[in-house]
Amino acid sequence: MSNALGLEVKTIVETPPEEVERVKEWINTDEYKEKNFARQALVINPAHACQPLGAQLAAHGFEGTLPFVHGSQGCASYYRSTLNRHFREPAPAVSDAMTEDGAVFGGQNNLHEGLENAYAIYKPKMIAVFTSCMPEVIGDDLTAFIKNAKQKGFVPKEMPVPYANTPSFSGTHINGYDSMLLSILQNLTEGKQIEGRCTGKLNLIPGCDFNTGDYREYKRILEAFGIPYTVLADISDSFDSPCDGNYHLYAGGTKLDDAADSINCKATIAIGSYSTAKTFGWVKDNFSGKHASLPMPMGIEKTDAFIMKVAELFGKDVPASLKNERGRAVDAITDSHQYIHGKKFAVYGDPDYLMGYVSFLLEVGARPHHILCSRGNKKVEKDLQALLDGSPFGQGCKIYMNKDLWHLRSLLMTDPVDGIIGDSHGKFAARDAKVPLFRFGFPIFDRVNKHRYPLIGYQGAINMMTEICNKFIDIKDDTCEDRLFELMR
Amino acid sequence: MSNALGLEVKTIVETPPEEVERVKEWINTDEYKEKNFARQALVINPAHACQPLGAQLAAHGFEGTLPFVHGSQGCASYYRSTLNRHFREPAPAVSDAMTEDGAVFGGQNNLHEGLENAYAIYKPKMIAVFTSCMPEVIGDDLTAFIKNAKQKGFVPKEMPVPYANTPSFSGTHINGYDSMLLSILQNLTEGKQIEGRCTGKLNLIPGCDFNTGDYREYKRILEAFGIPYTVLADISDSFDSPCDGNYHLYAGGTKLDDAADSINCKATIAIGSYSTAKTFGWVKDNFSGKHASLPMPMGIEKTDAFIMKVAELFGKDVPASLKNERGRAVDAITDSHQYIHGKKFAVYGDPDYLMGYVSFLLEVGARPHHILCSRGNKKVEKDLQALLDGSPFGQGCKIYMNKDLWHLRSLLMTDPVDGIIGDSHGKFAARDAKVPLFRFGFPIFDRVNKHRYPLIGYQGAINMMTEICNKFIDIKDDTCEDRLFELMR
Amino acid sequence: MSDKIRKVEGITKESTEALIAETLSVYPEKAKKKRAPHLGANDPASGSACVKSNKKTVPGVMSARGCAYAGAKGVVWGPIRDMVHVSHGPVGCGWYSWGTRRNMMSGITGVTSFPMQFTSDFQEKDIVYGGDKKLKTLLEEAHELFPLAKGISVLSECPVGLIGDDINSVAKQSAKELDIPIIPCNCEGFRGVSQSLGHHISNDTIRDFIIGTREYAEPESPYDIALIGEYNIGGDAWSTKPLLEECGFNVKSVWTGDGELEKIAATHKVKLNVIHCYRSMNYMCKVMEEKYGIPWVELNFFGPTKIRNSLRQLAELFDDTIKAKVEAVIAKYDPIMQAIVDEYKPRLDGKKVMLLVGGLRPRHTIGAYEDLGMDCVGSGYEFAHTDDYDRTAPEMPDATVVYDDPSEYEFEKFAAALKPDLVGSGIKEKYVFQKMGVPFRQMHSWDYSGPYHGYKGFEVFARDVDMAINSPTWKLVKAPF
Amino acid sequence: MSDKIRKVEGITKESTEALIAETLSVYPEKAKKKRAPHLGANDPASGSACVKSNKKTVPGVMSARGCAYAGAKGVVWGPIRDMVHVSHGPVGCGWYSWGTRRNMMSGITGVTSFPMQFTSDFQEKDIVYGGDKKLKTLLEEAHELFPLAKGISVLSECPVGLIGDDINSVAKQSAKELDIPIIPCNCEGFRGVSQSLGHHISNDTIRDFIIGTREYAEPESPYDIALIGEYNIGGDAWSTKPLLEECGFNVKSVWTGDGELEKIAATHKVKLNVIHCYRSMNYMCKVMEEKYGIPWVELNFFGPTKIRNSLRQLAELFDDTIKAKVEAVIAKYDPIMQAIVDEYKPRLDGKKVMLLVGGLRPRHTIGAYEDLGMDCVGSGYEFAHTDDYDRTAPEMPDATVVYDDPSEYEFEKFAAALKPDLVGSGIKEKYVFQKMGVPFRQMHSWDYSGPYHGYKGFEVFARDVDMAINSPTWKLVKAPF
Repeated sequence: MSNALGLEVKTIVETPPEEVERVKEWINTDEYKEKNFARQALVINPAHACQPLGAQLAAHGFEGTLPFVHGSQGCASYYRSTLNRHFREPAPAVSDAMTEDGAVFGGQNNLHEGLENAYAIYKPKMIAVFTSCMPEVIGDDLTAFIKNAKQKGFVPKEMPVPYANTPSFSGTHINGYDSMLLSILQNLTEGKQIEGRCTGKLNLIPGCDFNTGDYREYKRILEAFGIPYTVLADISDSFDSPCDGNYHLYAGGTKLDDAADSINCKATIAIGSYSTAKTFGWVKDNFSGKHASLPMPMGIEKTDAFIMKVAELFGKDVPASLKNERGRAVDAITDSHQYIHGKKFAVYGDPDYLMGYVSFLLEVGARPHHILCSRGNKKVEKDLQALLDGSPFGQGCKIYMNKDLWHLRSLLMTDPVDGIIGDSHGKFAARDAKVPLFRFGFPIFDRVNKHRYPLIGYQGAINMMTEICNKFIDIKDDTCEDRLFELMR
Repeated sequence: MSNALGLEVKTIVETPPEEVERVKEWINTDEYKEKNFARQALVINPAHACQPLGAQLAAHGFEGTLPFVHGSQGCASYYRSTLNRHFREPAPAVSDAMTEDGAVFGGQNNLHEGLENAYAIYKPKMIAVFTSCMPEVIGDDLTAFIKNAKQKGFVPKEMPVPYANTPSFSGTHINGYDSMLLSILQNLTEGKQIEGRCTGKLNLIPGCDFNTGDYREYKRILEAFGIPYTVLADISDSFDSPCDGNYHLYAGGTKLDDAADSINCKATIAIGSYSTAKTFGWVKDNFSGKHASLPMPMGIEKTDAFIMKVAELFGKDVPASLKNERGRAVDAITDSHQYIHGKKFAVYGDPDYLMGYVSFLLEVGARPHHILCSRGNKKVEKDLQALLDGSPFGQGCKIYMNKDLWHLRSLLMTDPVDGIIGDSHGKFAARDAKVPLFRFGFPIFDRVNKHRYPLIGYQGAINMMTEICNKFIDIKDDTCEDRLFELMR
Repeated sequence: MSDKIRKVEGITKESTEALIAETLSVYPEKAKKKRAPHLGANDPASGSACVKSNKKTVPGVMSARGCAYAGAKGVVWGPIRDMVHVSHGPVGCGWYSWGTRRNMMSGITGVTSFPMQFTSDFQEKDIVYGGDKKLKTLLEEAHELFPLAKGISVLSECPVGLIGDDINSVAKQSAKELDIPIIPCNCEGFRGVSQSLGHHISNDTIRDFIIGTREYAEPESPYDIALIGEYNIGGDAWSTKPLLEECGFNVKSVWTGDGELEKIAATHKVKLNVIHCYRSMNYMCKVMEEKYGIPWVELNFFGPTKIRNSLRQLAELFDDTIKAKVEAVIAKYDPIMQAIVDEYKPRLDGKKVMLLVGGLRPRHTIGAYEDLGMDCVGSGYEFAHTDDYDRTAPEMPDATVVYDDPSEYEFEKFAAALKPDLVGSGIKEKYVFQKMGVPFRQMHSWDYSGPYHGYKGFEVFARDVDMAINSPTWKLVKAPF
Repeated sequence: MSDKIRKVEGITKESTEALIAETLSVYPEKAKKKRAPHLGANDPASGSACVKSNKKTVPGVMSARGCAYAGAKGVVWGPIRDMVHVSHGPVGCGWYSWGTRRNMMSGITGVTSFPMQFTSDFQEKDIVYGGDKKLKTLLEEAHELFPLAKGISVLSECPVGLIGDDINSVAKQSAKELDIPIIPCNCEGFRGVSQSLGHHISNDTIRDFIIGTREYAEPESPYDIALIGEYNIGGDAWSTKPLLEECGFNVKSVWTGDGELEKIAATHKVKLNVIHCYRSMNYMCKVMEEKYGIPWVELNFFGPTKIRNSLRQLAELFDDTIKAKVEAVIAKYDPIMQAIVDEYKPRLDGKKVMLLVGGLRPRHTIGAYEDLGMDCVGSGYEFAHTDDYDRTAPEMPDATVVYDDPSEYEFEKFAAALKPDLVGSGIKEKYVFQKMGVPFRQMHSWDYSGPYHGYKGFEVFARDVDMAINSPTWKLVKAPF
């Protein structure tokens, strides 16, 4: 029998319950894991987004800056809502709403009309343009388009309109962040280098970090040092702004003048060697002063490294307040080490976060048993392996490069761990594996205020240790027999 | 049949399982609740300790101060271990180890020998003496004893040896705190008032608060104002000291010189009108400048009141950084209000904490349904009732004065709530009632680092809101059907 | 349609038109000219649209709109629980739309239901060499790892169309080889002006590949209906489906909330299609009407007044058995609903709400607010068409502002003037208004709550609206210093 | 007793005595004179105490000791699960000892077991007018609210004795009226010099009010034994009791861990008392020996070496059936224990531990550390007597320092000189050493872990010791700047 379309017509038959049961068990087996890891084409539950998202994050990090998506308006809606959900904050951005015509005529008209309108309505000090798929596929020439826009007066000639090519079919959000940030810095500092001038300031580039608490923590640390600084791409006020009855379209960001003058700095530290690779490469060659690229200062050792680098670059001693803070963090850690010692973790996320999680876990005596990097290169793998090799707690831990959260599920079901560190998307695998998910990183859609608690610095180490240990105690309290339920833990 | 002692000898009979089952159900009934609330003499699971514990806390709040228990050495061991467990920190204190002889001869010899040894071995700058039961029952005259000790040279004449009578059979630890603090201040400031001198400083008395984060938060706020201050009885470094390889017997505390000069202050704020009642009464009459007694600044409204009082006393505007902080806290609260709105809580604890919890819950739209005060007077009840009367969310909420955690259990089983706020001792009732216990207050024996996170100030409001809301979301995630388990919350 | 023309104090045609003019004054001429026809004062008496709609979004103005892919993946296909839905192209589109629409699902994840993100995660080389071969491999892998999936949809993202891949032929070949339905859907984001075209394309795809390919195993009955345009947001379908069953109907399939492919494929056998979200699925109702002679009726399941009217309207199309059951149902729920109204209305009476949602709720929810004593003082759609605005006119009070695809700027300006007690819109707008201290509920996703449909939903809706408006936290917004 | 005299490199009688002298140098003369006899260098060959003990604590020196009440409530009575234990007097003593000793309990809280805090919460007026009447009322209330409690203990706090209350007469009268055992225990904290007198008083009270008042329902057997001085810290008894049962014994009662009043009361019917904590319960062993002719044997359940020796020592007292079973048990566990040693010893070999605990573990745990390759370089007790120190001498290496009721100052000084890799003591000492970066385990409470007794316990002990010493967190203590 066939229907009007020539398609076969069948009677509906329900899948037998025993077959459902069989498959339900099967997907937890080693056999399934092998098939799952044999995948070549299908990606299931990836732990990374696409470049423009990161580009938008970087754009929000500058004063009066309107992120501008050259592409379909749907793209912009996706980036914006993702940031809204993570930060529970506005994420104002526009697009030039390209449609089919773009494929035929190119996107210049959309870009020009978009710039004109955006400038008139939203009165930005800078418009940061980045691309989604369409213009990348059709090959729009943004250099020319923007030059023309200024010539035709759609935006003032003096207004910075940096742009970045951020094709979604290459890299992840961290690369988009890097490209946009680089473009902004190139644009703002162009011609601003002054021979002999030194601002005496430290440029700090926090990297593609979605935790506003981290930004504030960096600043607090530098203030403890008494070192003048410019945080480049400072999203802290942009995505953690007061609720006081007034909405500010541009709630925060690095002052454009400071960013322009950053080229005359005393030193620059770029955090996150993967999400600031291109930017740091350029800064190193173009900014005055000294330059350092450091891993995210997660845990005591990596924070020590950061602190010492700052001290070294500025020839300062580490202030007593930070020494004490370090001591208190170590105290918090030694006080609680027994709750995490030897515990196995699965961790996933962006390479820079991963390096931090792994370093922290190893130094407190936990085992980063499954390390899953959704997208990363050989260098990421080598750096992670070096961390593992440096600790007895790294023995037996394994790195899975370019794998997704459906791979993770197989790992969890066949080689269980005690906890998972990652973003909200891991909650399904965590539920199936019946282990807690520690929501660090990005995105966190299902818990409140997490991005306000720093993960970096000594305070970040306290925060991670506290959350993890208290959760393990929660679990003990929740699941122990009555006779083992007790006042002290 | 009777045994050698003339006692009846019976054969062991096990309680029948159905009888066990019956009683197990019965203790959860309204009938049981009535019997339970009819108790006149028996106290079961009280939520308060005795005076000397609070006295020791106050003593730790001063530079180089050795807490000295005049009484049995067992008492001192109990206070110390309680503080050790809560803070996971040392709590050095000595006792003069009174025994039976004391009942006959009085405790002067013990006190003298104790002072001599303590001074020689532990080299304190001040010895703060407080009493446990024995000397209080036998009526030791500490004024005379200490005078004699100095005359006989057991301790230098110039060394401050304040003392407080802190009988365990009256009041609770908060009263012991108050008495010891008063005695220390009286002792240190004696003769230090200088006509016409004004230090320009604010004295802040945080009250009997066992959260070191709160002390640091007060100081941070005052620093944001740029107001010079002396925190009187500052335990923050005493009970949150660095782990850096060195043990310091006296790790923190208010400088004795600052405490002595506090009498010449510009203003004094005493936090916690119940735990600093006596102290504030005396300060008001004896310290220069202005004086204010304020509730613990928990939640936005009470923090506003604190901030405004500081601003008023010093004729300063509220600094922008605090305004922004307030806005961010309100943002954190409005962002998450839906997770707590209308939720019912049982709360218990010391009166000052209770006032804070209730005020916070009401302002975020939750209901402090059962308010249980382990020990408090009519004023406490009146003040709590006034809070309830001021909000629609206070309707139907009830205050239980001078009740214990076994009463609480009956309330929870017969009139359930969504969550409990209190100390670790509530965990048994919480488990029986199958609701989460939010561990604020004192003591917290079974979770780590809680005392490092402030409950007061705007940051404290974020902390409480975050912990509570995320726990409710945890519960939803943990208990919902598969079909209702989702990425966003 | 509402009984009479309602007015809101202070709102007149003049005031609204002045507000619109004032709002547009900042725009460049060209943009102003484009935007002006999309903003208007409602004329309920006319019963027709006061604005233009379904036009290209003006570049650069911060629209809330999504794209065709969003309409296809997020709205129509995503909710079908027993299919693997492949976001074909780069990683982002699928990632952003993963788990964010709250179309709830039964079943066992990865076994019988698939609320996961499946993507071909295009790389540079796929753009250069084309992705058809990868797609073929991917389909085999999906079938091997998820053997109980009843079918696979392939949802094209922008590059697929731009580089000229032929997913239709891959789908056809693989469907044959794997012996399961594989549905290619050319819903590239650049097509059309909004989500709306994605709905239409998806409807057409259902028409071309699905409808009529299955038949129900159980015998037909005169009370067989399908529930169309019900996406089970926050569990809506778990409120409406049982309600219709309580009224005596057999709900043979739900399009597409918690949907099952084969039941959808057999929908040509029902006696009536009941449509809730007209915008996204009227196409297939019309197809089924034309091709299989199935009548359809458009209902509203928000709030007791609209539910009552809807159920009676539905009963009119059936026999006395149904009519009696429907009256029994109404009689059962009326007092329950009244109790809810009695609880919340005292705290909500006279409060004003402004809406900006998708293609249904800007009109359908008005009655529910009115049940609670509230007035809707402004409403608009992201991606509606004229027929939607026609239907909106009688629902809104006289002269209130209507906005089509408004920019965030326009929406803010209108709100600043109208001072609503509640704004109901999407996540992109939520925190803008909350910063201003204006209570807000997400009306796409029920703000992580729900259901809002049906009697069961009204209780939740009323509670949430009360919570939003009467939370004491708003009193904290203004500092006393 | 150990096989041979062990030495620790660098420790000699001279070095230890110099250390002691140096430590005491800061003390005032009187205190120095008092303290000196309590500190000594071990002489294992002598087999006898090298220090004085059980003397009054020197005032003002920061002792770790508790009081008689603590010994009675915390140690002896508290663990009996089916009794209500009333802390009679002010609120504090009961509150501080509530749930802090980790004597684990079976049963249903508030129904069949009572790990709660019961207090008469004395107020000023109770001091003035006496608390006997309150006590009487309280006992009635307890009986009414906890009808399944098998008895009530009344544990006096300091004021009770000082004001001259007569709890014995109240208890007697109420016991009659309520028809349950009510045991008055005059364990006021001011009595004696430490917890130790509390143990003794409690033992005497058991002798006077409990022992011999019950008989087991089931028939006697030659393998009936009681386990004495096992308090089930961290579940110890749930390791040792099954182990003894596996060896063929009927463990008729445990004193008093997870204890049951009536089974304890019938213990005069067993064939042998096996005692673990000699200090706290030797009194009742001796009473039962004298009065009922029950022999007793002192064993050590820490670490495989001591367990093996202990089980064989026990088997020697019984027939071949038991001997065979014991050998089977040893054969079964030896390889399991060896595996544990093989796992941890490589990381622990040669590490040094210092101990300061209560009345048993400063000697009993030494073998367990040695099983892991560790040396005990200093040990001492809070409240031991000469017979404890006699038993300690052969367990410790030659010339190592022994300290009785040391002040925290002394303990710190010794540790600073001896540089142990681990300190095992109580909560009051824990954070002092951790601040110094010295790994620490609470050896009263097993640091919220356990059990440490028996074979099951050794696995936990070994893991914990390894965790403490080899946690990488200690490497973080010293800042690199």
